[in-house]
Amino acid sequence: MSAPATAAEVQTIAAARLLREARSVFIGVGRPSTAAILARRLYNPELVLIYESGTIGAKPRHVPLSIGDGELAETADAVVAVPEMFNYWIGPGRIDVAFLGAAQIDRRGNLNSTVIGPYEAPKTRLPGAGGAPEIAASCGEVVVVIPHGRRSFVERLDFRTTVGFGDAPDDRARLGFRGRGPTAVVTDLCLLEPDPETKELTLTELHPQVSVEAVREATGWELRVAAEVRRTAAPEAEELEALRGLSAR
Amino acid sequence: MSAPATAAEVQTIAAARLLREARSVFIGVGRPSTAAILARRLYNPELVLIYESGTIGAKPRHVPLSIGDGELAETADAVVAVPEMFNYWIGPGRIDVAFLGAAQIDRRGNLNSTVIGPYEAPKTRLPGAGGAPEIAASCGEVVVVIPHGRRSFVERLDFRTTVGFGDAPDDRARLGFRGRGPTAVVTDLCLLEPDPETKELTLTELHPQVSVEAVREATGWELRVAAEVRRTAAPEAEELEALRGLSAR
Amino acid sequence: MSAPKSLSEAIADLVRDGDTVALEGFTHLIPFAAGHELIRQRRRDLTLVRMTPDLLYDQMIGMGCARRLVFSYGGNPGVGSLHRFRDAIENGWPHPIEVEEHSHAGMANRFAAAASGLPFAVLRGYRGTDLMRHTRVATIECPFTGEELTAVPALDLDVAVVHAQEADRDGNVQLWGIPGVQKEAVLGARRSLVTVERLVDRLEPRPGGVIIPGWVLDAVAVAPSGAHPSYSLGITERDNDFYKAWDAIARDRDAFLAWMEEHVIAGGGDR
Amino acid sequence: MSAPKSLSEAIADLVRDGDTVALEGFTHLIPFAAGHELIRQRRRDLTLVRMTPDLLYDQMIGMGCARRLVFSYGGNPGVGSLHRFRDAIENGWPHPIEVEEHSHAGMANRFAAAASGLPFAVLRGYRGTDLMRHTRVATIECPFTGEELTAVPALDLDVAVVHAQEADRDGNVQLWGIPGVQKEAVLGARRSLVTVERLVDRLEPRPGGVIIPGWVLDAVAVAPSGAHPSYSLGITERDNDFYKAWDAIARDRDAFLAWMEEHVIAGGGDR
Repeated sequence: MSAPATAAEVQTIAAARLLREARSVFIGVGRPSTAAILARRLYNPELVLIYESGTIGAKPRHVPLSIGDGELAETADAVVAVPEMFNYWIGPGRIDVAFLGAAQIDRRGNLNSTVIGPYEAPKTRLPGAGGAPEIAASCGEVVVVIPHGRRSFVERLDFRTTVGFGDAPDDRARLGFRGRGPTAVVTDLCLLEPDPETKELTLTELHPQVSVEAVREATGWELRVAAEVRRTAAPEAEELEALRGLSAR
Repeated sequence: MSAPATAAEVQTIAAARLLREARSVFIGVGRPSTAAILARRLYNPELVLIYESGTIGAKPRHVPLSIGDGELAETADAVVAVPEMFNYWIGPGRIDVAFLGAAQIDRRGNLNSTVIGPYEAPKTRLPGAGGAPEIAASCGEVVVVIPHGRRSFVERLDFRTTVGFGDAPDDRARLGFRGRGPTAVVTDLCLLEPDPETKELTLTELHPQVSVEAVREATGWELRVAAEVRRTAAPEAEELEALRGLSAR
Repeated sequence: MSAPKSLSEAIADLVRDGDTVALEGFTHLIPFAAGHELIRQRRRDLTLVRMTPDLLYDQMIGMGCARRLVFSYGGNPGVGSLHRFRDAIENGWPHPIEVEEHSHAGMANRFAAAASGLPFAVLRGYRGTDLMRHTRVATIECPFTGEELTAVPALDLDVAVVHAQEADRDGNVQLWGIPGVQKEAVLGARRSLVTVERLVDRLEPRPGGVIIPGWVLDAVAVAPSGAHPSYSLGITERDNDFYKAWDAIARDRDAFLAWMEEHVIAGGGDR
Repeated sequence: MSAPKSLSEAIADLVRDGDTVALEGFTHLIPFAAGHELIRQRRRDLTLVRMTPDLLYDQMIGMGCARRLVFSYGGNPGVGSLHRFRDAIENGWPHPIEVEEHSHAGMANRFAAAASGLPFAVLRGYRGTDLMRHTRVATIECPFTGEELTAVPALDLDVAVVHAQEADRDGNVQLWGIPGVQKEAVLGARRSLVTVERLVDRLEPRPGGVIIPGWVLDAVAVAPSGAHPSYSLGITERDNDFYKAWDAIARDRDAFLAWMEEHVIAGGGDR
């Protein structure tokens, strides 16, 4: 018998399950990438994986370390230049789902991956925007995969790198965005979804053995909780085994 | 012994000779294309032939009927999409010389390839602009290859499809054009070059056996003639033979 | 994308009277078979968009499919005039058509803007010409340098039809040789059809190969020699003799109609 | 383009102190050998432009080559931080650097505008973010629809350096695999250098091959394994272990300097 699922594994599997019906998913490095590769392996063999390096329809057997590993180019249906990727594929909203990470998220699903502290004299300089602002604006929907804690779930972002729902429910429409924005935030504790009216992130599903209180405790704002909170189905043996078989080369 | 050169052959050879020093030439169909292929064959084997179909460095053995014949793609150093051709290659002025034709030309080297008669109710509908306006604006210099006659050499164009020197010597600068504009007009009678000051086309070289009077007669405006008019060197046997060997498939 | 369809079914499904349609292919890979099917299905009031109308639009205009033509070069390349195109504009036969013309650079950028989901594109072009006053372009100022440039509006395409060498059974397409603006046309249109020379089990990437994934296409149809008299590099050759012969056929209305009846209408779907 | 040069000669000829330089390659084909030569030749006050600074600019920043950094994603992909990049920004070591940051979409379009000789490009992007207030972009209105979009200024590059798999003896270059923005960088810069894995007598076009004619390049230099720890698809593999090991090396200033001294400075030109 294999070891029980860690919180991180539950998070990855819960994210992967969201891709059962998707046609195409845009992914970066790390846990979002693992989740999408797992989804293609387990639930959705036709799922088209798209990396900002230009690989469309990559079929990695392992989780690549970078978004530009050779295996991605070698197994892709098509490989395009970076300007084409952003102009012809991402910008026009051709991709169903984007999986994104971030260092900070706020209650409206806005993301920070730029700096902790003031921009001109940052305490921590983070990598920066990458493709996230336009990906989040244009893809059909966004799933944020992020660890849950008071450092990441903050009342106020130090920097708004990427717009989730902005400051108000109609901000995306006002900004002319094509996509629906964040439809789920998957953490190592739970799943949050935007309230249909206010677009505020709302706890809708708890991972096994996690309490509402634990999620509140790890959230830097006063958390909204759905009237009925679902419970994430515990990872199946097959899911865990597949996930563990994908470890990065 | 071969037949003597026709006026059209002298024209083509005179145009080809202008490419002795060029690195790259942009060409369309017809006589300009023949001239450039001949130049590569005879005088300048490194000459890079570029067609708006996207073929860069094509090496045709025969004059292609269209700018997209298979031989052009098969022998090219690189083949690019049409947006890339215009945006990355023509627009930024990467090409030394452009060979263009037209139905009408005026004394400032402006060209009409759109309509004879009024635009809304044309007497003759011509093919239209194609790549000419941007090619003429951006390439290092333009050589116009055109038959000489009062229907083509007109006082006033029915439509200005392509700017040579516009209406005044500084018009190209005012319009923000990169290239120097028409540096030569090669006809079946002569060669005209712009006056350095006024940019008005000036007869500078007569083909063998052609008189200044004959050129005046065939020109629809009062022709400027250079103080010293050169005489085109008669085609060499080798030039004629090479030209006749290139006939379109 | 579902499995490949017959060409007649694909055209019936995707193209409606009044649509704005681009059948693209720059000299190479011109989708003649699809255009002939549009003629046979008697589509009307189309806005026909192509950089180079070529013989295909000459035929479609002459057969009365077009209400409007958007183009940048309307000649028979290396041969001369497109007589049906001229007859429509000069004499309104078989009926008058509207014309919107651009330069190649402008059209290429209009396709690229459509593929990018942008409302316009910027280029250096049109300036100083009479074209500027007779077509849809605008002057735009660079917000950084103050320089004046030209904006062209994105094409607004209902349907794009292109021809390619091959597709696999999932509808992924590969073309090679002169790529023209085919990718831009397909990505810039609401609906898209690719006709192909042949189906293969697996696309083998080629030098110069452009691959268009099946999931951005609406239909693939097999049409062997479907680019004739244009060509599919590596499979068929450009029929330059036909391009030359077309001049005499198209010059005369009756000769044209007779040719179309014999070779396109009566010829059915299996040319 | 003349015949291939040595890398040290090419760098000495083409790159001057104070230049704006893009060493490009999106994860794949990163021109490490050329960057190391810049470090050995002690170039100073460079404006370093790259979408993804990666380990290469971490090294160049840490060795004091950079006055300014223009980028869109400054991480060690899949590993974590670029510690020298952070140390320069957070603590001004070895000296403070200026930063201008963009999104990938913005940077890609800035490269494309430079390659097109245009002063700016238009995209849907940046809107609603704090980036807009901290970088060089502008709002621009579509002259046809009135929609507001974002303009980014073209990059103004003195020199572009890219790595490719092969060149022929006339300096024509072919690269394949992930093409990134290399063509745009080369076409968008005043001067350009391509380092290659190998010289061949004749370029054999490959699937996915991008060919850059020698006549748009200023120099080609042979640098086998010149992308390590990045890679040249089909010839070398990405050294993911090195990317992971770099985290510990770069975290400490002394460890970093010792590593650079041993592997780059003392290592000379023949890595």
